Amino acid sequence: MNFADFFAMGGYAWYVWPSWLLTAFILLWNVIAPQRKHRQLLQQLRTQTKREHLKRARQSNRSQSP
Amino acid sequence: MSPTIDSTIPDLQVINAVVTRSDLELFEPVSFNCTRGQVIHMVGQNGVGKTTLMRSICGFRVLHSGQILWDNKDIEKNKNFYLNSAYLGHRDAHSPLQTAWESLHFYQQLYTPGANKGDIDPLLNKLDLLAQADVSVDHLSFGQKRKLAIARLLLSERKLWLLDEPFSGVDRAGRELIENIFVQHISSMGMIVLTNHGRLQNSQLLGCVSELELFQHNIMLKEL
Amino acid sequence: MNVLLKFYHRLGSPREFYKISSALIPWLGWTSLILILLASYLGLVVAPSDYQQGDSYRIIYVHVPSAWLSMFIYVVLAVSAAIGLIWRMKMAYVIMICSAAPGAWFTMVALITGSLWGKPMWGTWWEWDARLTSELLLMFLYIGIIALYNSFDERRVAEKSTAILAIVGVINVPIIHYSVEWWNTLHQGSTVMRADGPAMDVRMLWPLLIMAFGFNLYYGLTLMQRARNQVLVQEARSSWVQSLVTEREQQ
Amino acid sequence: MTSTLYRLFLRDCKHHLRKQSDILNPLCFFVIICSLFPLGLSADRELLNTIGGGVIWVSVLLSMMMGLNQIFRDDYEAGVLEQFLFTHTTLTQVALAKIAAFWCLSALPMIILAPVMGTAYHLNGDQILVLMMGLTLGTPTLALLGSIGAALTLNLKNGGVLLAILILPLFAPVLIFGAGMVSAVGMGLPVNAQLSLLGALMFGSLSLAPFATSFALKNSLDY
Repeated sequence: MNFADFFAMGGYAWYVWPSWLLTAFILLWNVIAPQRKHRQLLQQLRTQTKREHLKRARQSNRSQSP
Repeated sequence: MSPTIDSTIPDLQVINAVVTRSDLELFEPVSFNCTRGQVIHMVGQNGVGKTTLMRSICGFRVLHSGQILWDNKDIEKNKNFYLNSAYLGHRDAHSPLQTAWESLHFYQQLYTPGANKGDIDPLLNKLDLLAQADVSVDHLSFGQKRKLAIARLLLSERKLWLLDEPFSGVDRAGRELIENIFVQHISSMGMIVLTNHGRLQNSQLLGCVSELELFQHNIMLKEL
Repeated sequence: MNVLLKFYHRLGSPREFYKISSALIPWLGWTSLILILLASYLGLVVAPSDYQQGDSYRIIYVHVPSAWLSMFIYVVLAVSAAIGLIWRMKMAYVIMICSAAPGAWFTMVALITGSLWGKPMWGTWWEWDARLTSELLLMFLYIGIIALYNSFDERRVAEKSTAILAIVGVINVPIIHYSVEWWNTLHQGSTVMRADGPAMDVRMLWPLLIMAFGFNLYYGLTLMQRARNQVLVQEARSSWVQSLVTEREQQ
Repeated sequence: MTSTLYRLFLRDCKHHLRKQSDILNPLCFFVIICSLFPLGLSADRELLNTIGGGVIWVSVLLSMMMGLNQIFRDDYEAGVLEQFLFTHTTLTQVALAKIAAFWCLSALPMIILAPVMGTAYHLNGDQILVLMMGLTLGTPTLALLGSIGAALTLNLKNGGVLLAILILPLFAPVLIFGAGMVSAVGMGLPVNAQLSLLGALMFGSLSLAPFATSFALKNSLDY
């Protein structure tokens, strides 16, 4: 089972491999993109809640102090 | 604040209603009761959601939370509610391709199929629009279109009137005319829920007005 | 039976859904990976080459599963649209809209691999074969759904309108498929992809079934991931998201 | 009950007649498209005869698409649509009346014009007859399915383009059977299969589409 024949795919290499590679790429892309978006969303939400805590802290001590 | 609620007379109950616009709550939960012979005057700054709440009361929009009851039944798919109320929104519901008279005639046949055509002209006269009877709605001024919409309300003979800024664009004489119509409606045990920028002038009307303030919903405020 | 019902209700609340999907994702990920790799190995190496088409038929292991899956996803999309409309379940709409994107991707894969396979077999890149044409029309349906959903600014209205379109679409998919099938046989006689029927050699058939099953699991994976993100976006203001974010920070 | 449907139908017809452009524009669009194809291809009789049915059907499809965009828009923008909720007439009746008025004033003229276009494409007598029969059975389905799309894209800014993307895939079966009939008659084959299928599609969409349209209309009032 040498690799040359395997890659040649009986002369149809230019059709079989592009379709397999395209599918592999799309499958990978559709897993990695949501995963990255998930991490990005958590990060975004974290900064939002932190900003809100800060604003609330400033608001509460501003209303107590005068 | 509201007179004794007689359970037999159907009235409108709004119980801590909250409305959202693109997932943001617009105002603090609102509750009020509207019974016979009463006017609810909704006030609040621009953009607080008066129109949105009005459209939710009409059932066009689903409430984020809270309930709206008519005759102690939820208004959703409640045909009884829709047949007892009339709505006047920012769009005054007259197709520009028809003349004033034709438009009223169309609504008259829609509300009460058998009614005779005769009593459209006196109605137009009452709102001094008789001169514009055969003018296409397109050529009417904004105030005249508003008065034509009020004429449609009178045609519908409904108990509950839900009005969104009924006076916008109407001159002072027209305004007095419309407020008199409101007084007649209230005296014949009707109900009005209206939003309006500015004060109502008619003294008789002011007697039975209860004001409803909408407060901007603010997360910070909520925590304090 | 009530275990299933309870699970169904738990799926209903966004918070529970987030937990369940987070737990499911690694499992779905690994199993689908193993299945796809196994099927690829079987399909590319073990399966004998077709006496008529030589090795070009191996594209079937990618083309047919994605075509089947694109149809299956549209049905799932329409069913969750119906659930959303009838029982007003928020999560059903989330599942609906999060399946639209993978559906469109797999239809595109099916179209491209179909034309890549058509070149050696029929000699042209695009052949108005019944299956390819109905796949193309399915692609337009997906584009319609995604375009309609994104053209509204109020999410609540967008969900209901897209649900209506999905249900109207799912009723029309079989009609489109059979009318195209009928039209194709009228014009050209049936160009049956011979290697497609179940009469295939069993060693050719097994990789196809494993790959199809792997693709289905893969769809579950990408759906869970996208739905999880959508839930986070929709529930950003709710308290459980804020506590989740702060508690995850301490880890 | 039907009297309200009839009255709504008359009112919509009057509206369309008042606003001539709503009817004449799609009609001129239909004629222009039909006469463009020979310029693009060639005036060879044989070629025109084979593509005649398909070209006329596609032009009917496209000009109906233009008209469909407007059927609810006038009443929606004037605010008349939301008032129907406060009366006995249901939105399904309103939708049916508008679709019937639209069909009478945009599809019917095209069916009447079809023989003229047919002769321009050298279709013989049977083909023109079959073309008209197909159009009479097929255009109601187009109007019904198109009205769902029109109701869905009512309150959108880019509604027109979106309507085409949503609805054209659903028109494919009607186009296939309709155009198929004309070429089948050309080859002397029987056409009763296509006719019955077009009839089935018509009655199917007649029974299902108005409910989807009324639901979409109610949904578009939710602003």
